[in-house]
Amino acid sequence: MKRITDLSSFNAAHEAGLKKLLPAAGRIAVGMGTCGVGNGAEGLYHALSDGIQGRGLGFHLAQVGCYGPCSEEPLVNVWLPGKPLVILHKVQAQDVAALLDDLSAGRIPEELALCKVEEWDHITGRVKYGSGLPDLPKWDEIPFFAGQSKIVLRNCGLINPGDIEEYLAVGGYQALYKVLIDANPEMVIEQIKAAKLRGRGGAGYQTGLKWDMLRKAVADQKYLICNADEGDPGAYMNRNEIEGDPHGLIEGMVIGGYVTGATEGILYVRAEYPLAVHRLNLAIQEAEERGLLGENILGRGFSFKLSLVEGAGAFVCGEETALIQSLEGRAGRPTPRPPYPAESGLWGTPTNINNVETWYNVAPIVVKGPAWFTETGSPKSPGTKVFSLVGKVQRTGLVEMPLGTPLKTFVYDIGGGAPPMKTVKSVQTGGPSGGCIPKEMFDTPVDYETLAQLGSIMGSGGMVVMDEDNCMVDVARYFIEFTHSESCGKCVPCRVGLDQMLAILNRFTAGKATEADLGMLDELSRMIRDMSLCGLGQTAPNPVLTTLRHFRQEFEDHLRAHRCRAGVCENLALSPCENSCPLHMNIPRFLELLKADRLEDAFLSVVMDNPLPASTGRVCQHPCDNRCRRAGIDEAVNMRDVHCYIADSIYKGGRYDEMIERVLQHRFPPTGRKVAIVGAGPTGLTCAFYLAMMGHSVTVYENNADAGGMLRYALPEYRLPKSVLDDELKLIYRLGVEFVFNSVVGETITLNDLSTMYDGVFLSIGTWKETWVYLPGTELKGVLHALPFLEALSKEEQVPLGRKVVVIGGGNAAIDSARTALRMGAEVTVIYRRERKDMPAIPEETEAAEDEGVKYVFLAAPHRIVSGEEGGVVAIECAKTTLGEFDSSGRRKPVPTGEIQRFECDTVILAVGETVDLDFLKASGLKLKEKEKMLDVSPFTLETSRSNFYAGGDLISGASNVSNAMGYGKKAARNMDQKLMGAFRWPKLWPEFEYSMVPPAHVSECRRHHIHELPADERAKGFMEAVTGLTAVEAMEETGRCLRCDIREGNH
Amino acid sequence: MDSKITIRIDGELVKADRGSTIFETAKAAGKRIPGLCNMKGLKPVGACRLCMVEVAGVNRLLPSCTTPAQEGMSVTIHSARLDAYRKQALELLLSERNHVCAVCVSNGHCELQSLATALGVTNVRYGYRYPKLGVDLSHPRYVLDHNRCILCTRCVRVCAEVEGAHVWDIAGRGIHSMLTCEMNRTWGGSRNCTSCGKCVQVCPTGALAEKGFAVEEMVKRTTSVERLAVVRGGSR
Amino acid sequence: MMVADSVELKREDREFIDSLVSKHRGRPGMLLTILESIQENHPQRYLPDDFLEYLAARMGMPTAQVYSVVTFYSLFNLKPQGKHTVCICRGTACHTRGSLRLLEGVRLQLGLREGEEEGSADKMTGTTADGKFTVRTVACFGQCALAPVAEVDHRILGHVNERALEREVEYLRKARR
Amino acid sequence: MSGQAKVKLATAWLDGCSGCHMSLLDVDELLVALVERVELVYGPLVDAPEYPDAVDVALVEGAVSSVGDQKLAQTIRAKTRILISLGDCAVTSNVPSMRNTIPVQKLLERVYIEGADAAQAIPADGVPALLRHAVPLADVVKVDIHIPGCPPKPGAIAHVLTSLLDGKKPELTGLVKFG
Repeated sequence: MKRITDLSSFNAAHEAGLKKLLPAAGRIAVGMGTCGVGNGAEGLYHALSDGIQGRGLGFHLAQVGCYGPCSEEPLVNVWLPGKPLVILHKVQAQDVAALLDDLSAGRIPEELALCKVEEWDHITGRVKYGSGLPDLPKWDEIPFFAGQSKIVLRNCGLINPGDIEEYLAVGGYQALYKVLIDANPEMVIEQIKAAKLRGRGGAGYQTGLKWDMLRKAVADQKYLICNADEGDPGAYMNRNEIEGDPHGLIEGMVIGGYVTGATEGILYVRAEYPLAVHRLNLAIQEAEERGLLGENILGRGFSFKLSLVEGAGAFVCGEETALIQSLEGRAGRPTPRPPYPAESGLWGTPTNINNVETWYNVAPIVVKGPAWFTETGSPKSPGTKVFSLVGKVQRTGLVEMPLGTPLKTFVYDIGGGAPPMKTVKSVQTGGPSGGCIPKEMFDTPVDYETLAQLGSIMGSGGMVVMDEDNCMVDVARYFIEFTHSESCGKCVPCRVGLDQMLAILNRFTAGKATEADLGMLDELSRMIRDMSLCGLGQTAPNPVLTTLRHFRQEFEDHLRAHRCRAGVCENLALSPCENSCPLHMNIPRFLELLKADRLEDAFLSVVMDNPLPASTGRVCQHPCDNRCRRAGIDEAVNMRDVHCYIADSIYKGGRYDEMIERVLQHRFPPTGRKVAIVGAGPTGLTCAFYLAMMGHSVTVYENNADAGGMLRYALPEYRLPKSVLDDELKLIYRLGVEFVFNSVVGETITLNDLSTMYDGVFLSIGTWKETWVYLPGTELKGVLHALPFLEALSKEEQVPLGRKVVVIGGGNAAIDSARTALRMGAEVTVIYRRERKDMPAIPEETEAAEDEGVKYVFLAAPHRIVSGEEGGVVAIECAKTTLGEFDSSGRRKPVPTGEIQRFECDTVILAVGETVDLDFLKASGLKLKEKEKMLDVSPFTLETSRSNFYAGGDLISGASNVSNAMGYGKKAARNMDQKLMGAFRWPKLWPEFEYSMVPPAHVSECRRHHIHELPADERAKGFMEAVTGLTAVEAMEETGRCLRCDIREGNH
Repeated sequence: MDSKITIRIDGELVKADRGSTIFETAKAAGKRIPGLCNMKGLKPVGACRLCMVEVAGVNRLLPSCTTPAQEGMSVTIHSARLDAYRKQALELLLSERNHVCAVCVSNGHCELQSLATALGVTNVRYGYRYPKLGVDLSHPRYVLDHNRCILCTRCVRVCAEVEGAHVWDIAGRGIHSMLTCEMNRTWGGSRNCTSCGKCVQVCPTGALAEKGFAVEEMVKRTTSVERLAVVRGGSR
Repeated sequence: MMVADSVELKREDREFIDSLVSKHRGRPGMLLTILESIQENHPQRYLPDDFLEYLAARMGMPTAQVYSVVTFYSLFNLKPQGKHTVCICRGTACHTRGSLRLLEGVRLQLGLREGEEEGSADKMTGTTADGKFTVRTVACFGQCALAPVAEVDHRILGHVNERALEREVEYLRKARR
Repeated sequence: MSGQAKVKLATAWLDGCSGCHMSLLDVDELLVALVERVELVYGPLVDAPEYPDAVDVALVEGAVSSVGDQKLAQTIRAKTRILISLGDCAVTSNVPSMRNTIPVQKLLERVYIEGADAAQAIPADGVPALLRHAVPLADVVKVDIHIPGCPPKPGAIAHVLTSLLDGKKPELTGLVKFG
C-alpha cells in the first residue's frame, strides 16, 4: 500500500476509491452492522458472493455499515451504471438467485426496493449515481427518512468501512489535509467555537471552549480521549457510527490532536462492541500504512499516535474522571472536580475527552465552515443529533435529526406510531439519567435546554417509546435498579441512597408501599441529585422525579388502589388476564374448575365475578386477549367464549333454579339499609346484584319499560338474544331487587326524594343523547340517529327504512345499525372518516358485516345530505380526507381534501357517538369537571360531591363498552357497602373454591378455538343469533391451553 | 500574588492561605464543617459528602474538602437545605450496615455517632438493611469488623500514601463494595502488612480496632497520623 | 514489592503473562487490556487467583489494587465459566419487551436458584453445577432494534421469545460437545 | 397538655432488657412532680391486664421481634395520642437486630436443639412466633418522638416528659446519642 505524502498520491487514492464506489460492472453492498448480522446479513453476503462467482458475474461485492432503518433489515444497496443507487430491504438469502438474474439483465427488482439515491452529499464530497426509476421514492421521501439530515451518518451504509480508499473517495481526510496545509490551529478552534458545536455525549458543553482550554494548557504531553463507552441501555448510535465509518472518527481526532497540541489519542470502546473494536483496529492500521496516522502525517511533520482500549463493563466509566481512573489501571471511581481533566487528566497531564459523535462533526465544520453548520438545528444548539428510536414503535432505527425537532415527529412521523390496537403513552429520553415524557408533551422540541425543563436530559440520544402495556412505576424502578447496580459505591448519597430508593420502588411494585414512601421518594431523589459526586448519581433520580411529576396518578394507583393498569407489576394482580378484565374475573379459576369437569362450580365462580356472563360472553371486547401470556406461544386463550359456554350450559341445562339457590346461600344477612339505583343498564344491574348479595334492600329506577339498558334497547337480537338477557335477569329478580319502570329521575322522582328515602344512591343512567352533528340536511325525513333506530326496533315499533342506507361512523353502534338495516332488506354502505385500523368497533363484528354484504368507504367525512323534491333524502355528499397530524388520542386527524364523493341513498343513519345528558347533570347540582363537562367523582371510591351519592358507568367515563361500565358498578357496590357498614366485608362475599394450584405438567398443544358463524347469506336474512357458541369438547380443550399464570412461588 | 486571600464564611470575613481548601480555611478559622472521610495528611476524596457547602454564584453544592478557596468566595456552611441533606446522609450510613452502638468498642468515641448527636439525628427513617457481614480476627493485634465500616477509605489512603504498603483497597462496586486485604486475604495472612496500626488510628468508627478493648474503650489517636503526614510533606 | 515466589504457575502461563506485560508496559489502559487477554486465553474464561498474584508482582502493582479492579468491572470472572454462555440483555428496549421473563425462564430451565448467583444480585451471573452453562445479563448489547435480545455463545438472537430461547438451550444441552 | 385532669401515661416492654424502664425510674426527684400530674395506666410497673383507651402518652421500650410485639404495638398506636419509642432497641432495633441475618428456623434450632442439653424442642404453644426481622417500632407503627440511647439518659426522658406536660415540643439535639 503506497504511503500518501503529497497531493497527487492523495488524489490517486481518491480516484482508486471512486472506481470501487462506482465500478463499471455495477456494485452490490450488504449492510453488515452488528444488527444487520443479527438479522441474517452474513448468510446473505455469502449467498451473494457464491452466486456472483458461480455465474462469473462482474459485480463488485462490498460490506457496508448500517444505513439506519433497523426494522427494514437486512439491507442491500445495488447500483448499475447510469441508474440511481437503490436500497433493497428485508432481503433474504433465497431472494439472491432472482436478484442476480434481474441485475445481470440490467433490471432493478422494484418489489424489494425501499428507496433510491440519485445523488448523495457526503458533506466532504458528493457522489452522483444516476437518475431514473420515476415511481421509486427518493430516500428522503419515505416516512422514516423524511426530515433527517445526515451529517454524522454521512457515510454509514454507503462506503465500505474496511477500505480507506472508499473513505477517501467521498472526500475523507480532505479536512485533515487542509488543516495541516493551513497550519493555523487557532483558526480551526475559532471555527469550532463559531459553529457552537456542543458535546454529543449528553452534557452539551461547548467543544470549542474545551479545546481552547487544552490548547492553552502548557505540558510536554497532552492526551485526547474518545469516549465510546456508550453504557446507556437503549442507545447504540456510537456503535453504528464506528462500525459504518471508522475513518470519520480517526480524521476528527487527528485534527483535534493537531489543533490542541495533543500528540496521543485513546479510543475507549465498550467490550460489548466486538465488531466496532475490530473495524476500528483495522482502520487504524490502514491509516498508519497510508501515512494518515502515526509518524509524519501526510509528510507535514505532525505525528499523532492513536491506540484503542476496550472497556470492561462499567457504565460509570462513561464519566470522564472515571474513564481516566480506568485507563490508569484503577477501578472506575470518579474523582472530584476541580481539578478538571483539561488541567490535570490522564497521569496528571492535560486531557480532553469528547464523545464519539462529537468527533464526527469536526471534518464537516472544517470543510463547510461554521456558518453552514449553524443553518441546521436550533440557535443555541446547531447541527444534528443521532437518536436510537426503539421500543413500542413500528419503525425503529437510527435517526439523525436537526436539534429542536419536536418529539411528535420522531414517534409518529418517523416511527409510525404504536403497533395496531395500541396507543403510545410516553417516550423515555436520555437513558438512566433521563426521564419519561408523557404523550401530551410531544410538541416539545428535542434540545438540551427544553428536555432539561421537563426534568429529563438529551443524554446519549436513546429514545424508548412506551405504550399502555408499560407501567411507569416499573420503568422508574428499572432505571434505579440499573444505576444502583452500576453505582461505583464511592459516595454515600448514590451508593446507599439508590439502594434505599430501590427498596421503596420495589415496595410500590409489590403493592406494599405506604403514604410516607411517596414523600420519601421525592425527598431522597432531591438529596441524591444535589449531593452526589458525579454525573451518574446527580442524574440517577431523574427517571423517578419525572415519573412522579408526569405520571403521579400511576404511583397513587399502585399505592391506594393496589392496581397496575399496565399489568406489569405481577404482585398487584392475580394474573395478567384478571388484571386486564374490567370486572377482574378470576379467569384461571373458572378455567381450572371447568377443566376438572365441575360445570356448576365453574358457573358459581363466573357469576359471582360477573353477574351477566352470557351477555358479556357475546358482546365484550375481550381486553383479556391482549394480555394473555399464551400469545407468546401461539394465540391467547379464548376466555370470553368459555365463560359464555359455561353460562349458556347452565341456563339451558335445566338445573338453573338449583344454581340460583346455591348463589343465594352466599348472600349476607339483611342489613336493613335501603339503596336506590338510577338506571337499569349493565352498570346499574351489576351494582344492584352485589348490593343485594350483601344484604341491602335495593330499588332500581328505570325510565324504560324493562331492565337491561343498552343490552335490551341498543344491541340487536342477532348479537344478544333478549331470551339470554331475560335468563340472566332471573337471578337478579330472585335476589329481591325491586324495579320501578317508566320513572324518569328529575320528573317522577327527584334526587332529594331519593336522598331522604335511601341510605345510598348510585347514578348509572348511561349516555343516551346523540352527539350533535354539524351537517346540513340532518333535519330531513329519512335521517335517523343510530340509538333511537335500534331502540325502536327492539320495541318492535315500525321504522320507515329505505332501500339504500348509508351509515356514518366507525363504532359498534354503526356496525349494529348497518347489519340490522341489511337484515331489513336494505343495501348498506358504512362511511368512516379514518382508516379501517382506526375503527373503534370490535374487528370480528366489522368482518362479519362485510361478509354479509355491507360495503365500506374509508377516508370520507360527511359534507352535505342532499334532499329530493318531497323533502326526502336522495344522496349524501362526502369529502375525501387524507390523514394529517397525529392528535392526542394517538391517531391521525382526518383532513378534508375538498374532493367531493356523492352516494345515492334514501336513508342516512348517524352513528357518530353518544354523550352524557348535560341538562340532567346541571340540574343534579352535583360538582362537574370543568372542561370535559363530566360528573366529578373520586377516582378511588366513585363518590360524587354529595355524600352517599355515587356514580358510574358511561355517565362518568363517556360512551364506552359493556364490561367497562359493569366494572364501575362492581367498584361502586364495594365502596358503598364499605361506607354504609363501616367495615370492608367485600372479600367474605366469595365462597372458598377448592381447585388444583399445581402448574399444568404439560400444556396442551392445540390451537385456539373460535365460535362458529352461520353462513353469511343465511344469517343476513333474519335476526336469529349470528353465531353458535363453543361445543363442550372445544371449551374443555380451551381450558387445557391456560398456562395458569396465577400460580406463583409464594401461593401453592 | 501574596500568599493570603480573604473569603467570607457564613457572613464572616476570614483570611486563608492561597491553595488551601475551604474545609481547611474554615477549620483554621474555628468554623467546624462536618466531615467523615476527610483527614489532615491524607489526600481528600470527597466520598461522604457531609462537608458540602453552598458557594454564592455556583448553582450546585461543592465539597469543601476538595474545592480550593478562591479570592472573594462567599461560602455558606449551615442552611436549612444543607443541614437536612447532612442528616439524610447520616441516616443512610446508619441504615447501610449494622451500627449497633450499644455493644461497639468505639461507643462514645465514634465520629459517626458524635456527628449524629451534633446534627440531631434521633432516628433512621430508612429501612435497616441488616447485611450479613463478617469480622476478621486473624491479625494478632487488630480486628476488622465490616459491620461498622462506612467505606470512607481513610485506611486505604493512609496505608498507601503514608505507610506505602497499600494492603487495603475497595473490592466490588455499589452497595456490594467491601474493604479487602490484598487479594481478598485474611488480615493475618497479609504479605505486605507491617502491622503499623495507622489504619486503626485513622478509622473514624469501630470497624478497625486494637484487640483487648471492650465496649466503649477504643479511643483513637488521630493526631499522630496528621503530624507524621506534615513531617513527610504529605499533600496539603 | 516482593516477587510472588510462592506462586507456581505453569511455564507457558508465566511466559504468556510476561509477553503481555512487556507488550503493553506504560500504555494507557494496560491493566484492562492484559486482564482481558488473560481471561480470553483461559479455557474456562476466568482469572485464577495465582495468575493475578503473578501479574501484580510482574507489574509492580499492589495486589489489593489488582483485586479491586478485577471485582469492579463486570466483564471479569473470578470463577470458572460454563462451556456455554447464555446472556440476556437487560437494556431498556429489551426490558420493555419482556426480557426479565426470558431470564427467569432460562434460569428455571437450567435449575439456577436465586442463591447460586455470586456477585451482586442484580449482576445475576450464575453457573450450573455441571459447569456446562453460565447465565449472565448485560446492561445493553446495542441491538435495541432486535429487542428482546439474547446471546448464546457469541451468536445474537433477535426478537427472541420464551419458546425460541428454550429450544436453543435445549439443543445445546443435548449436544455432546 | 397542662390542665387539671391527670395525664394518662402508659409504658410497654417489647423485645428489650428493661434498662430503659430503669432509666425512666432514674429521673429521681421528677418522679415526685410526675405523680401529681400523671397517672400511670399500663405497663410492667402497673397491674393492668388490658391496654386502656384514650391514653395520652406511651413510652415503648424494645424492638418489635415477634407477632405478639407487633399486635401490642398496633394496639398501643390505635389507643394513644403521642407514641414515644424509648431507647435504642425501639428506635434502631439495636442488639435484638443482631439475630436478623440468621434465618429464624436455623436460629431456633441452634438455640433450642443444638444448644439445649435437655428437652430439646422448639417451644410452640403460648409463645408468639418470631418475625423474620427484629425491627424498630417505627417500622410497624407511626412514632411521634424518638429518645435514642442504650439506656436513654434520664435527663432526656425528663426533658421530653416535662416539655409535653408544658405543651411544648421537645428539642433533643445534642441531648441524646445512640449507644
